Amino acid sequence: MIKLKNVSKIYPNGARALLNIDLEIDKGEFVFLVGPSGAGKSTLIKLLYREEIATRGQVIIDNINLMRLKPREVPLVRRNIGVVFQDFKLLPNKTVFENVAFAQQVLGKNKKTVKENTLRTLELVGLDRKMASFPSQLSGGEQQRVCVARALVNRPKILIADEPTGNLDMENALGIMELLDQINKMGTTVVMATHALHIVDMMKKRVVRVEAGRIVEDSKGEASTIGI
Amino acid sequence: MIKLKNVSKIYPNGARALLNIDLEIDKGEFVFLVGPSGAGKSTLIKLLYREEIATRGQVIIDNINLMRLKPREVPLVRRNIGVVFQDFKLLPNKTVFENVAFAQQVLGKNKKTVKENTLRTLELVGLDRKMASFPSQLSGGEQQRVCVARALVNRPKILIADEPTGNLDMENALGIMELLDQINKMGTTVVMATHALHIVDMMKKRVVRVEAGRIVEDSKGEASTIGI
Amino acid sequence: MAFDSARYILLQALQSLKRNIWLSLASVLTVTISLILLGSAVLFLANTAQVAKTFESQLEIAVFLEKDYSREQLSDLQKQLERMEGVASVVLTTREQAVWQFEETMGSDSLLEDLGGINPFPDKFTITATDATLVEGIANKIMAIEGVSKVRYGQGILEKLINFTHWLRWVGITVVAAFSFASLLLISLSIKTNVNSRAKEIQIMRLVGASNAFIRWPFLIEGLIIGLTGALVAILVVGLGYSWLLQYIVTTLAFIPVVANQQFIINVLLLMLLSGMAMGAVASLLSVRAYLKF
Amino acid sequence: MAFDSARYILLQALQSLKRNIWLSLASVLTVTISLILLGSAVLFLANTAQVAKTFESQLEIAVFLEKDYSREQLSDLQKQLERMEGVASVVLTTREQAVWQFEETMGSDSLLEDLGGINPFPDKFTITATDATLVEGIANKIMAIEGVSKVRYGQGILEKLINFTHWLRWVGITVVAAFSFASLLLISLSIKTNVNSRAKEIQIMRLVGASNAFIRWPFLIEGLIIGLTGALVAILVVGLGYSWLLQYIVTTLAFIPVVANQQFIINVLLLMLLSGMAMGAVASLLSVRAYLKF
Ligand SMILES: Nc1ncnc2c1ncn2[C@@H]1O[C@H](COP(=O)(O)OP(=O)(O)OP(=O)(O)O)[C@@H](O)[C@H]1O
Ligand SMILES: Nc1ncnc2c1ncn2[C@@H]1O[C@H](COP(=O)(O)OP(=O)(O)OP(=O)(O)O)[C@@H](O)[C@H]1O
Ligand SMILES: [Mg+2]
Ligand SMILES: [Mg+2]
Repeated sequence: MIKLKNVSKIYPNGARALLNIDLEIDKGEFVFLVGPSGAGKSTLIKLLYREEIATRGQVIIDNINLMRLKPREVPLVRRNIGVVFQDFKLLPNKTVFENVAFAQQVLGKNKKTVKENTLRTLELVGLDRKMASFPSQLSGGEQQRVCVARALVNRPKILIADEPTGNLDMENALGIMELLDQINKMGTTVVMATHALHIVDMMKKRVVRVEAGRIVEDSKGEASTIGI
Repeated sequence: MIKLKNVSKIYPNGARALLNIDLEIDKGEFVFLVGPSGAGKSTLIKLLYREEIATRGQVIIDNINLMRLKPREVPLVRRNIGVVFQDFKLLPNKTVFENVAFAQQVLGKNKKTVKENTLRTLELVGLDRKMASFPSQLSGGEQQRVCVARALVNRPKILIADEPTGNLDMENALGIMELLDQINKMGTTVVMATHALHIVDMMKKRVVRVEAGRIVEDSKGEASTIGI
Repeated sequence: MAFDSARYILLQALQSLKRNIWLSLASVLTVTISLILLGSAVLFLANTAQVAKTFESQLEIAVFLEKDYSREQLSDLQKQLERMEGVASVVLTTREQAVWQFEETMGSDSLLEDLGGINPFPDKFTITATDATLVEGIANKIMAIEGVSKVRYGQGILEKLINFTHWLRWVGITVVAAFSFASLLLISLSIKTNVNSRAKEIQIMRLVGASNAFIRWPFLIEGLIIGLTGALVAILVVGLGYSWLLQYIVTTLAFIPVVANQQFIINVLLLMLLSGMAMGAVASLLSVRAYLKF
Repeated sequence: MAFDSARYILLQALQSLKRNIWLSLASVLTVTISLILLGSAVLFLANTAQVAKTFESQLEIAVFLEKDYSREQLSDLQKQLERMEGVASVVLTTREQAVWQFEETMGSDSLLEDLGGINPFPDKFTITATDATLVEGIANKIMAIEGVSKVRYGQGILEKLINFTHWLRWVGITVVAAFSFASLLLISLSIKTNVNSRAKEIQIMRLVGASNAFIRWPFLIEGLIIGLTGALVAILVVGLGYSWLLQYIVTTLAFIPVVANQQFIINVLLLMLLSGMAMGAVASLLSVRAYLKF
């Protein structure tokens, strides 16, 4: 499903975010990305939905080589990927409902389906009562949950979540993790970057540890627990 | 130092964020604000530096009643308060160095002092090497640490931190907590909203729990440990 | 594109206009000002050309004849002059008419009597040319005709007048060109600002998988609406203003030649409408383009 | 404010101009266009007034005398006319001069001989008034003087001309007012957009404890710089353009009266400079104000 071959990412200002990364994630897997601040987790994730382009190496998603993608085809690839952004990226001029509905309207879904899906997903993350609020009128954790709802609403083949519980209390965080687990069980591949090691410990999934741009540990095969 | 008397905050759209809050924090105290997402922690914090104004009740900081403050005097009060914002609020057009230096230039400090202070504080949060980067060129955790540096740099009388470790790995988070503890020991009053209960447990400080806009628990006097 | 998408896109455009209401109004105002300038410039140019043409067509050649021609001789001569290339009209002022005119001018009513019945005036033809540049050639040819005693035309002033009309035309064209350029620049700057203020929005739309067309359409529609609204206001101002001006000049200053051709005015207003919409659309597309590079 | 703060504020303004370079250039362009319009309008108005004045001052009263006046009588009469209220100048054309002029016009050189030595022309005074509105009154008074046979002035055309010059003035003032308004609007819109695009910046500055003055100064300086730059470009364009125009008109179209007064032109350019800076500063302050409410 996801294949990175000898990938390096050096930002224009010279920051060496990723160095010779090799990573393979199968369809239906659930993978945690962990590592210290600035290790390169978000950069790796941005390569998967082509917000950034690798400086060297190949990134292959669903048998499509992102390095060879025509600009016109980029939206088509992104439609199969749901993303929870670390900085939320909600549209400030749209309400909670509109923000979640938007991701479906982009695909040309009809009005009724859009409405139903949006309401159901907002209920799942516990935000049906904040539907008409604008992002600036939400608490940090509420914004984060809107972002989760937007990523889930299209039932994407791949779900990518960058620190989706950073602003959530334990209860809400566990609720989100349960959602991700359910989605994963229904066949969606999940990649999640996080600092919440107690959650990683609890979930007992594959863990990839990144440090200074390199993969230093990969628990593939073993059901591992990684301490501090 | 900080006194809230029967404070309520109802946002213009009708959201009841805080209801009849009474809270007193002494000079030199270290207080954790905990509670579920949307409980009202950030709202309480925003009242302290007057980003929001209470709908009812009195907010008194350092013997100044914020409800009776003239607009002209607001900046003077804010200069005694360092704030780590939940959404960072870094100036996107300024580099890391400039963002931290800015908070001092505002006070009219001279160039040399500004430079020294900035460099020292950036070192403390481990970002001296990212000095020339713009916020958009930083990882989530790095942005958060810039925000911490900006709040600390003026050695404020009161330090307010809204979820200052949400995007940080355990190691960096502990580093920041150590910094806050040091500053607190040197006399600064610290108020910190957080979801990281393991940190709260570890620090053994006063804990105020907010739920649905009300204070439901306050460990003042006891050295408490609050579970999930 | 499905009906729901089309509906969505129109709603988007309207919503965005409403939520950025001040910026939208600013854009409309810019379009309005620009198009008022454009429309006024075109009308000014047209009137300049009209005045120039009138100036030129009024350049006359005065031909004085030797004394004592009979009626028949005069009418033969007139026919000969009318047949000449470049001659637009030939008007005869006989010696008798000249006396009346002189009496009229001098305020006397007994000139011939005063002079003892002797008429001092010669017969005279007044000739206009089809084109001001031909005047000199025609004058020279007439000079050679037998029986002509003197030919006069504004030798010195003629060149100045031709110069001046050319200069007026040139100024008119420059003004139109400058204003068109300024209009385009201002509209595209205004819409570009509008788009810039939503750079983040566009980026997020791209990240959730919106196609370029899907992103572009609402902005295109928005640009069209801004352009259209601005154009309509400008058309109202220029249309009413010009018709008021025509009214004023025709009743009060009839000696100034104005362009009052209905069809022409309608064409100018249509030009403004199309310019507004086209500029709005083009400016939108150019502005979004920068954000659609992958 | 300390030196470091002043230095910081200037640096801020320059940096902000540089980092928002396109928006800054757009603002400068807007200021330039607006001030070119303003400057041109003022110069146009001044020239309109000049032309109007020339028109009016050229309104003449022709006074034809009864025959047979002696030199002395003529010069007495001239003195009497010159003493009249509202009379600016009195020029005498004697009967003899009239014959020469006529011969010149008609292309004849033997008029008197042809007429048997009888001069048909009366003596004539040509009078100009200090003000066009006085012409009719003067004419009526002269009519009553003994020895005057006929008084002529552009009865019909006079009112039209007065009308026209007033109208020209009125148009000029309207144009200046409209352009001044448009200038102010465009500049403040442009700077407002500039400030809007930094709403977040201002909010953050406030949150870290910056005083209103501290926030305002860089924007004020920025507005001043934008206004100044725009004004300088506009001054260059208008200054060079007008001096070129003067050159052209004076050499080629000398019959058009132009305003070539150096001091006046410098004043207009200074007006543009001050307008640009003032508008920039005022627009900045008004734009930031909205964000400084606590
Ligand atoms: N756009 C950019 N331009 C330049 N450097 C960048 C950019 N984005 C990230 N970096 C740098 O690349 C490195 C890796 O960043 P990345 O965001 O991938 O870290 P991360 O593992 O997600 O960290 P965190 O846990 O703090 O979010 C960091 O040192 C960061 O400063
Ligand atoms: N500007 C606003 N306008 C309207 N409602 C608001 C606004 N800000 C916050 N709220 C609402 O007030 C309530 C409390 O918000 P607050 O940000 O204080 O929560 P919090 O405790 O900080 O939550 P989190 O842990 O998720 O950051 C929430 O229900 C939120 O939706
Ligand atoms: Mg990250
Ligand atoms: Mg909060």
